[in-house]
Amino acid sequence: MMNSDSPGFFDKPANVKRVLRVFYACCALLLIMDVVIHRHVVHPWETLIGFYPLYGFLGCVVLVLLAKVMRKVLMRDEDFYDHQPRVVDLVTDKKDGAESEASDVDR
Amino acid sequence: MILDLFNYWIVVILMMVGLFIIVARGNLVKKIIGLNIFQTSVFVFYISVGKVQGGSAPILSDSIEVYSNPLPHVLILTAIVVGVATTALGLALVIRIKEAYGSVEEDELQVIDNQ
Amino acid sequence: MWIAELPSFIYFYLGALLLPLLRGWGRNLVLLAIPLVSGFFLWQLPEGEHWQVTLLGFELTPFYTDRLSVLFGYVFHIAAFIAIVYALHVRDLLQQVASLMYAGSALGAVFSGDLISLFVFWEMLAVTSVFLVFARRTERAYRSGMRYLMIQVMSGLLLLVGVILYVQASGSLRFDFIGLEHVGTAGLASWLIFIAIGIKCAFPFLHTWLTDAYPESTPTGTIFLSAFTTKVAVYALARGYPGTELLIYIGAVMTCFPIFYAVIENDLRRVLAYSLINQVGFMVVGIGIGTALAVNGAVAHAFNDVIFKGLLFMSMGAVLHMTGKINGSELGGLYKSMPKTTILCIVGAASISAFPLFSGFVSKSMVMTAALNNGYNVIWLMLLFASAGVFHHAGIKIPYFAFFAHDSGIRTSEPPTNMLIAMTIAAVLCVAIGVYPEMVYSLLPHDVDYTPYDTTHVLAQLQLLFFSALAFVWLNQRGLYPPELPSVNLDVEWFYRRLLPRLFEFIMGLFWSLNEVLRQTIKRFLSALGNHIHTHSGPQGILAKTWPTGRVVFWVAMILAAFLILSLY
Amino acid sequence: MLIHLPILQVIIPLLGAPLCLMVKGSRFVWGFTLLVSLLASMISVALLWQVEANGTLSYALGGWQAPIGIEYRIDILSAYLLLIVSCMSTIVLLGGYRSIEKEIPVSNQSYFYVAYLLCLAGLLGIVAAGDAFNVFVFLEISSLASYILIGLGKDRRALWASFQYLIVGTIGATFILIGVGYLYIMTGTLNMVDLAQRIPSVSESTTVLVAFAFLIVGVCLKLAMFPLHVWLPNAYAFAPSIVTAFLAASATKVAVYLLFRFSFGVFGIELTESILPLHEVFIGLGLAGVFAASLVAVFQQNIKRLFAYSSVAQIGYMIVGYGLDSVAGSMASLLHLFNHALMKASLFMALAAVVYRLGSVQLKDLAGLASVMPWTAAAIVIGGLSLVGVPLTVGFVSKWYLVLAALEQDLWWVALLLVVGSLLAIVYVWRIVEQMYFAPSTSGDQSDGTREAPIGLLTALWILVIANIYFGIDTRLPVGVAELAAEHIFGGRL
Repeated sequence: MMNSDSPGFFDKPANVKRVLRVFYACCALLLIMDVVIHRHVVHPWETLIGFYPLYGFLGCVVLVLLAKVMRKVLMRDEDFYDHQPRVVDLVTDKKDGAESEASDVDR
Repeated sequence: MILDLFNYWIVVILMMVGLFIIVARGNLVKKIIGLNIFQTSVFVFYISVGKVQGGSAPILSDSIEVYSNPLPHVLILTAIVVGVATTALGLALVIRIKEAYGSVEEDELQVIDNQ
Repeated sequence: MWIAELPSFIYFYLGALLLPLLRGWGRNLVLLAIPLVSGFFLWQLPEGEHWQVTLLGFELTPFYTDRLSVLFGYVFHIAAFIAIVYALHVRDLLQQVASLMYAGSALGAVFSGDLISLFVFWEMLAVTSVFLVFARRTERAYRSGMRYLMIQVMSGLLLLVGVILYVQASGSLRFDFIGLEHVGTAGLASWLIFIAIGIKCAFPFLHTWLTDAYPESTPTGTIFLSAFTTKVAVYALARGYPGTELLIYIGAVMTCFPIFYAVIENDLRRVLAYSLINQVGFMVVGIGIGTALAVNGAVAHAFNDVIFKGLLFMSMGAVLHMTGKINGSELGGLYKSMPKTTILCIVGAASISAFPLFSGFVSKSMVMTAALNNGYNVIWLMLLFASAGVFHHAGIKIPYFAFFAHDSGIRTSEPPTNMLIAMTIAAVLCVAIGVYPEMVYSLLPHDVDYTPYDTTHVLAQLQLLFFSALAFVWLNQRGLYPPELPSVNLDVEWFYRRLLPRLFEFIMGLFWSLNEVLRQTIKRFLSALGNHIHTHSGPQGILAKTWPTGRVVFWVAMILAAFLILSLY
Repeated sequence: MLIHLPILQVIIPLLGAPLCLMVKGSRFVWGFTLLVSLLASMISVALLWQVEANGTLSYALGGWQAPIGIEYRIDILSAYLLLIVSCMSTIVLLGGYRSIEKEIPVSNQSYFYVAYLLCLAGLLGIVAAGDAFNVFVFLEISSLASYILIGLGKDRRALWASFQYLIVGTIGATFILIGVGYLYIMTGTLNMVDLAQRIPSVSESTTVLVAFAFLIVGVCLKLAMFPLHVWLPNAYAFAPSIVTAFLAASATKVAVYLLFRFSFGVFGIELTESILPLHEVFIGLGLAGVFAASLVAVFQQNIKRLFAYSSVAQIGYMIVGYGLDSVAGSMASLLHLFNHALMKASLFMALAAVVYRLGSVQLKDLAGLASVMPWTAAAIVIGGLSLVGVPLTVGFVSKWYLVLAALEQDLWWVALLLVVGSLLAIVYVWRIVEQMYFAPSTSGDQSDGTREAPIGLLTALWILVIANIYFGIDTRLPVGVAELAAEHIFGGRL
């Protein structure tokens, strides 16, 4: 068990760099394998060299960028739904609102 | 014509009188009397229905040809017994009501109960 | 009927009845024993109809097993057991009873041989599961639970109407292939049933109950919730609508749109809820294709999803349980204090991302292959995109933001042992199925002639995953990756959580400003009606008061008179 | 011995009644009465079994063959009613000992049992008799006995309620007597089978129509059909608890039986249908009863009175079934008769338990009852659910068939109103549940010694409650018999 106060493995940038380097190497290796290994395909696109890597990479970039655009449209405050004027206030007579039996539809 | 059916008229009149007493009188004893009259009208109705014109009492005898119908009379004997029982029970209840409420007038009972 | 042939739900319901009578260890023992005993008996049971009852003149078959339902039966037992172990530290009778009833209802639903039993358990699922949301005991959870319940009950009502019409039109109560090809009443009925299942299955636009309520449940409740409701719906689709082409498109949309939300969502359990919809999408596509391979793939994926999605929810539940926080923006760096949980979470992440040697791979690839074999190229591309996306949000984002990323400064410890054990069981299963897929393949409804591990598949999958990871790394290093922000993202629920109330508010405002008089009149009318009823029916009302005898008799006479007049003329 | 069962059914409780006076000791009298009632229910089971196997039984009293002699005639409908009445009486008695001991003064207890057995004998007699005049006599026997039983209530208002019931009931019975008289004038016979054969030849006559009117109004008075129900709430509310349970489960049921017997059995369907808007009127009155009585029940503070009004409402359902004028409607009505007997008996037994412990049936005194008397409270809940018509209880089964019967004739608005009427039941049942389970106990702590009801009472209560659920799930017996009875009475095969 790691001592929680000592800096963790990923706290050192050098470690992170090392991990990333291994990762890049893996990626390159996989790309090379595409050329080396003969594979049976169903869809014509699959024969294109680097189809899967490219699709995976671009797909994710597009995904994230689109999501960022979506965020502009869709993002609201965390308590967006919590602060609504209670309908009950509008339904009830404000003069004797406490006694009214109108239901709180918002609930 | 009307007189031919006079027994029915009597029955109807008795019945109306009985019902009227039950409806109109608040005194519980009077109500029971009304009920009695009402029941009696039905007894009379049955008895008069069973009577055959010129018929004799239904006791078997060689000399008699026409008998009144005995069945309604027998039936009504039973009904009378029932009526007596009802009256007795009703009166007993009235006594108990008098003990419990101190009154046998219905409107007074109503007032006491709604207090 | 001997005890071994009792329907599985009976054990769970009886167990739920027994729980309140027990305390402490006794209760835990019963909780643990129920899925084991019930599962054992299910394992021993031959296929076929085991129980028939006649209720109100209907021949019901509440316990019918065949290969399809038994598979779901097994995985529900496994899920129930794991979730119970995970929740063993909980001392909340409400949750314990509700979770047993809920698991039992799911089992009842998949073993329903007829539509009426299906409806009963369909509603029981809704009613029992909502308590797992309520059990959080916050105002927020309560509201969310109410919305959840309303939508679920609506699904039940649609199912009921559909079933009634369908039974009327077809004359058979049997729950078997339905399809959408009927015409007339049966056509309407089949659509109603389809939509009812669609709600529970979280079809696009009908999915918000899931993303709304699941993240609001307790840490342990979510595990149960994630396992059953949607899978019951998948089962119902697989039985009633296999080969329905519409499902392919619905499923494809389901795989794609949630990943966008998942990328920008902050609540990590809600991220998982979105990815749940995404995974169910794969199953729906498989069922829609309808070939033996596709249905096998869908069902196998359902089996695996229950386990790895459960594992992910459990790891997030552990984080929530220990830190009280679940938003990506507040977490990070937990790998130092929760290393075991981190590893277990990564196993789950690898499974859901369909890494070779993990369970997701062996089932998801079946669906993909089936889509390709049947010429659904666009669908295949969408699924491929979705696979990359899943890895992105569930495979990387969840572990990354919870356990790595920047150090949030939170220092905690590993969760209770029972949680760790439950997660370990799930993780072991994930790996085991990934390594020996025959474990699941042997259970599938159709004969399996598919080998997941050939070079082509493995290589393609690894390339896809590694390069989408590369995209993540690249975007992150360039600072393009959207940061975790505390926020609410609008979804379809906006329509009923915002638009509808606002609309209502607007209309009411119109009423308020334009026609106060009208409202006053209505109000006066209502109170007058109330008073009216009260004066007549209230204790002092004419209808309730003791009448004097005279009046009673008078009315008797009047009614007799009326009667005579009516009968004479 | 077996061929004498029809008469033994009536004569055993009738002879048992005076014998009660000779038995000393309240426990022994109770045991004796229970024994007699038990015998009666065994006979009724045997009768039902025989009738199902061999068809209608006819018993000539004293060897004089019908139509001259007095006939006891047990067809499937009678056998069904005999079973309900005698079994309800037995179960109610079984649990009633402690309640009776507490509510009836020791000096009156023998008389109580005499009246109880007489009432039972009268009710059984009405059902068993195949002769219209005998029906009247037995009706009066049971009525007189029930006036006594009601009058034994502790509250002084019981006396007045009993008196009112006496006046109204006697008028009702006399109406029946008049009706029987008219029929006798027109046909010269009192035997009901004979009447049924002869009436069609004189059905044009006004007298027959008048007879019909008197009979039906008289019977409707006895069964407390909506506008004629006024005597019932007070009678039920202030009678001793056990009496209420017994009468609610049997007396009105027998009156409903008479309604079916006279209109379909004696006058025949054609005549009954020819009397013009009668069926619409009955459907209307039935629904009016459902709504008016339920609304009143919603506001009642006295729970016994609340359930009495609910009885009036439930009778409304039976009247609707009768008014539908079809096999399905009659069957639903007869089924509801059985089911309502079950639910009201259990509810009033539960109230007997409440009275036994709390001495009050005011709604406010029930606060927190669930914690001190959990079994009783649970029984009230289940009975209440049954009353509402929740699935898996008997209440659901009969309402289901009733709605089906209404839909069969495309009377969808009737079906709708029936369902809405059940919603009102939810309201008044909920008020009680709320008070029992959610209201804080008024007595502060539970040191006032209130605890669960005596075991005997609970046993009988739970037999009824379980029957409520059992017959809600396994509907074969009541549905089967009610269906047979409906077809029998409707087919005119008397």
